Amino acid sequence: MTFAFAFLAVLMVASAGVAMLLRNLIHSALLLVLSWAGVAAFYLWAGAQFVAFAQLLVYVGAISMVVLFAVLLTRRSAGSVADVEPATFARAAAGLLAAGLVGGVLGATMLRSHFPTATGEAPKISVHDIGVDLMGPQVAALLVVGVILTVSLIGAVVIAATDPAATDKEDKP
Amino acid sequence: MTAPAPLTDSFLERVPLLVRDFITGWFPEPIRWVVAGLLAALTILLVFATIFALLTLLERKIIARVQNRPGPNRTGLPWLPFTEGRVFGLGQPLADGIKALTKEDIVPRDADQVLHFLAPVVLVAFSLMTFAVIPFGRNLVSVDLDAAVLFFFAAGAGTELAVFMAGWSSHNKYSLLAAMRALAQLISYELPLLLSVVPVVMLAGKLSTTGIVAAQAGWKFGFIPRWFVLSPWGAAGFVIFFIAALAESNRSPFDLPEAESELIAGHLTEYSGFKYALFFMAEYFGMMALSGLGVTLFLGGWQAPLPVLEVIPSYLWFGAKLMLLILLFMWIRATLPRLRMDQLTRLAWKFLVPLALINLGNAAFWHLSAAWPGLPLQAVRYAIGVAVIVIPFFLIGRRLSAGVAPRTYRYAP
Amino acid sequence: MLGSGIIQGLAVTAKNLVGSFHDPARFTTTQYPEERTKLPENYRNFPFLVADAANDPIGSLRCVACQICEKECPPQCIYIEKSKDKKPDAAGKQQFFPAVFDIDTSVCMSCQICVEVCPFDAIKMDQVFEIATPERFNALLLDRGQLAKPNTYYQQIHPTEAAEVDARLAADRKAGEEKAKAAAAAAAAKAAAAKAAPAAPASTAPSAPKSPAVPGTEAPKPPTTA
Amino acid sequence: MSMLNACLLLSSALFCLGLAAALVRSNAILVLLGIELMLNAANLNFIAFWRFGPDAGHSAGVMFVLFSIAVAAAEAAVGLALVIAISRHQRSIRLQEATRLKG
Amino acid sequence: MIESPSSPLAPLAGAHVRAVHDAFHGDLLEVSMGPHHPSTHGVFRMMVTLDGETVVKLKPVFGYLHRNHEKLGENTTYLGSMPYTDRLDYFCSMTNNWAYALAVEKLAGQAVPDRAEYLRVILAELTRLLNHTCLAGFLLQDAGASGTPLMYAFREREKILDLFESLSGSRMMCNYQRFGGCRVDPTPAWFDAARRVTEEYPRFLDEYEALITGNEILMARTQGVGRLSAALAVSAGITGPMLRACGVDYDLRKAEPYGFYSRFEFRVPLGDHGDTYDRYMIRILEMRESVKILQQALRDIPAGPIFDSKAKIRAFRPKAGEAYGRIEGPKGEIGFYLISDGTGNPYRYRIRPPSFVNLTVLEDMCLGHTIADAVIILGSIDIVLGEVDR
Repeated sequence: MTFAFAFLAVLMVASAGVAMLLRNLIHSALLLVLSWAGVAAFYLWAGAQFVAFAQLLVYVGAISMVVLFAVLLTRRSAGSVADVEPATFARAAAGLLAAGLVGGVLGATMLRSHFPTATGEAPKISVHDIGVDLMGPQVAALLVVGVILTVSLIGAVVIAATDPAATDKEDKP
Repeated sequence: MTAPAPLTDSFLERVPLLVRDFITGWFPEPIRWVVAGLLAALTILLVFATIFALLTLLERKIIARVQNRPGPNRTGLPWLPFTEGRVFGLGQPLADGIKALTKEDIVPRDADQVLHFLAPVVLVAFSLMTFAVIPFGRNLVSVDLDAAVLFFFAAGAGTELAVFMAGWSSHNKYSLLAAMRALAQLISYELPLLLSVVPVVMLAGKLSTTGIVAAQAGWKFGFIPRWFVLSPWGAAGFVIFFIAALAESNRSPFDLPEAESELIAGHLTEYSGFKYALFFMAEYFGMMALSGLGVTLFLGGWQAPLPVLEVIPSYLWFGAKLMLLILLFMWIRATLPRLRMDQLTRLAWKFLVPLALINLGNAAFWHLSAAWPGLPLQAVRYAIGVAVIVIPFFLIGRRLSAGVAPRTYRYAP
Repeated sequence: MLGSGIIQGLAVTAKNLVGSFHDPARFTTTQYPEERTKLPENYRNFPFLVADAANDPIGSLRCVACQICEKECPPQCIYIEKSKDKKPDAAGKQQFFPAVFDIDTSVCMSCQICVEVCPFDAIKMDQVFEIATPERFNALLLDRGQLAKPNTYYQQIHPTEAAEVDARLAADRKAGEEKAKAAAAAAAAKAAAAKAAPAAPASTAPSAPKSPAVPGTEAPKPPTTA
Repeated sequence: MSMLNACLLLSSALFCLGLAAALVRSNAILVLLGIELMLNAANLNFIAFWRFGPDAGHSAGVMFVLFSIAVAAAEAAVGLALVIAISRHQRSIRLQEATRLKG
Repeated sequence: MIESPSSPLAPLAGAHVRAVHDAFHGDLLEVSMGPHHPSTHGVFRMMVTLDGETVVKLKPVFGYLHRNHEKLGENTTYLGSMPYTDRLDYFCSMTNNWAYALAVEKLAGQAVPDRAEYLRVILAELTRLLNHTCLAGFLLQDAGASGTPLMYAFREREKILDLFESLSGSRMMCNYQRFGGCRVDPTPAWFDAARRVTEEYPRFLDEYEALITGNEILMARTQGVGRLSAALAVSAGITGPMLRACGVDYDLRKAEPYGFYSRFEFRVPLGDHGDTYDRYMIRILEMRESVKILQQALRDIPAGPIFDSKAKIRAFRPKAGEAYGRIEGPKGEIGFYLISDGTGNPYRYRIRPPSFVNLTVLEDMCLGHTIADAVIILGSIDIVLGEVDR
């Protein structure tokens, strides 16, 4: 149990960390996909099956695709498909400092605080329960999310397609 | 997969489970479930790898016959008696396998070595994972997940990534174009595929594959099976599902990523030897998995079409239906030319998605009108169900094929 | 209706799938090496040299090394060396013969022009097509010995054409013989006359089997007639 | 250290990585990916609390993650559409160069 | 960023090029399609510059199969060039032979017997069937139809090739026509076989059309793709079905009847759009007309000699002068231009190859279409590299 968690944790952090360091954009994206898959595995480990599959479907199946597509569409030349120039030193230092500070604060908090934890069985939640919940108490949220999704999708298409000079680009999702 | 076989089933039905219980019986209780799981995985791997090998031959034979050729018929199995060493070219898969294994594995110098290696591995792994949730028979499902359909698509998502990895890592312009095509195609067809499955989930009220098969059990009037494909929305959903499945598994007429006449072999251009064979295998696995899902969702899974035919064990029924779908795949491949990229995406977004959405409403109507009393009303219900999907088909179809029509020609005076 | 054309196409392929199992008009494959289609009589491949005697092909070649084919051959794949001496041909007349006659079949394009220009019916087209060889250099360079094949073989592969050629040659020979006979008779008569009137020069016997084709005057022989 | 704390630590580590990426990298796509990673880290917390928290098993955690994933998908779509639009206009996706809102 | 197209016909296609040029924003991908590419019909190379999948520039490169044919012709006897003409467009050796024979006969003032003229028409129309059938198959293969239409086309082509083989001795390198007639007189059995093939051909065409002509995918792939305007076609010297698909009524068999074509009833189909679908359909319709010509010719063929007895085979030396013989080959106008200086070899030997001339508008047709379209546009031009490169 703990071992599985440790393994997943190392996988997630390592792949995300390496992804952020790499210069090759495609490698970064693929490593991040691995990290997201690790998150899905964590959900599975925690017993949230439905969420895990949803995470896989959305992140590995959809978002990664869109990201890779964007990488290919915005590449500058065939030769340097995916290389990004490194950040300047000042920028890197500032960014890392900020992130380090946030991390320090968060980590210290986590280590110091003692949350009351539940003991006993892992909670079970079936697809049926989720369905009932979505259609019952959470129906308003579901509707809002639906509207947001629709609007953002239409917006994305409009943003990506309304290029003054673009003629007949491929239909983009 | 660890539940004991119910004794009510016939002996043939229980054979696989009995074998499993026999083997797991050798192991101590605590690790039996592990052994059972491994056994299931191994069985799937062996069975489907064998089917894959035979399918490659079958496909070549069928396409050859469609083209009025005999197809591969030289390579036999030399140790088979009375065949003069050549029986229907049955040794061809074996010979192909040996060839693929012994061929030099060429990796282009500028290729992304790691991704180039990982792509086929990831592809086969993910396409094999999808088999886990398909119920091959009455009691034959490796993992009876609550959210099995979701799992299927989640695992299938990985294969798209692998195709992209292959195309991109090869460092070849054709492969890069193929990678772009693969991405656009897979994104476009994921949606109609999912949307065509949603009505099934809606009417069965379950995401679990076994539950969906169970929802199709029984016979109307004692002989018409209650398979979803026999209802108007089910038939439409099945057709949409099938078209999207053709695209998802990169089969003709949607084989744009590997379009031989344009991109040579697309993302496979720089693959050789065993890695190429893995891609090939994954393509067939993908095809079989999607066909299996289609059988499960629309064609009643492992259920027999008639009550009297239930003597035949369920896994054979599943196999027969699977073969039927795969033959359909092959038949279509032997007939149709390829679409162009923009037409491919247009077909998905402007035709399949709207139809799938309409079909969703159709399924809802079907569900709500289930209680209409009397045969005449049921007939009306059926007619409405058909009309709701056929009329939009005509309207959208006419818009889709606007400007494209057979022509008449004039002759010089 | 959208899709009707596709369904029609599927019907056609299904018909062909079924048809290939029972309809020989659809399923036309022959399983070459085991099964072979009969070659048409006119089929041509590479040239061979016709020899009159089956037991001594090289010795009885019709070829008189006139080298017309060598000159006319478009890809120039024929190489001939004329003999120094003469020897009698089938009709008994003294002729040159090819000391070397090579055809490079890796260059030859089977155009049949050598056959058409030959005034002696000495070179004809063969029907052996399985001449592939792993040897890269000299195996496809056929020499006199490999090229020489008896007339009986020619009769076998191109029966109509060979019959015609034989008839023509026989007629020519007969005409030649008659001419010779007549010439001999004339000579005898002349000799007799010469005896009567001596000191007349004895004419040599006229060439017996004069070739039928005088260059440029005769139509190409149609190998088959309707 | 309880399991919950471990999960929270993990999530904060991921969050910081995402934050660092978003701040340090100049490539728009990578920044977007960093933000996605931060979202994921937050989601991880919800599941951690759902699993190990004091009120374990309450469906709110799972629900929230589901909604969050849906919104993340929308966010990615819009974000990447913006990236593509920017790249079309400026022929670059370096954020330093994307200084104008007007096309 | 892209130079104006090097084609001299640029002004005509200029607007299109500019539109594409303006639309062009992303980076270009230059792909070298060929010389070893499955769908360039031989060793042909297209340097394609792509924006996404759209062709913004296409530079055809050929000459990989150059065999010095015309120079060889000047150093070979008149007859010696005949087998080389087989190898120009190896689908149409019979018509190539005829065009060359026609040129030499004009040069030498050689008459041809009636039976031979009929035979030439029969063989030319059989060649047209063969060529168009294969083209339809190849075009569909380029469109991605996993070989089925191609195999059907080859099945039928085989029947015609069998006819050629039993007549001339070779399936493709027929070398059949001679100056002053033909080489071999067909037997009655051959005529029976030819009649049978002719009779069965419409049935095959029906089946083929059922298979593919009404196919929505094919129509979507080809209609409106690779449009060629009549003006551009005429100014570029396009001939054959490709020209007639643009709606220009120009068929040498009607415009300048050679041989005995004026004796036959047939029609010339014309297209209105000049796109790939028209080019495909025009060929299908031409095949139906060819069948009609064949039926008439096989019915009317007279008995008699097939070779003018006054013609020379050896020592053929036409008087000094020049001649241009041209016929309507399956791919377009194939012509031979000869100058004789009275010796056994021509002084100048020049070919007007339809494949080569028709290929010149490739870029103009492909611009603005996708790479997949470029492949089928190339397929619809119907080139044979043996003739393009010579």
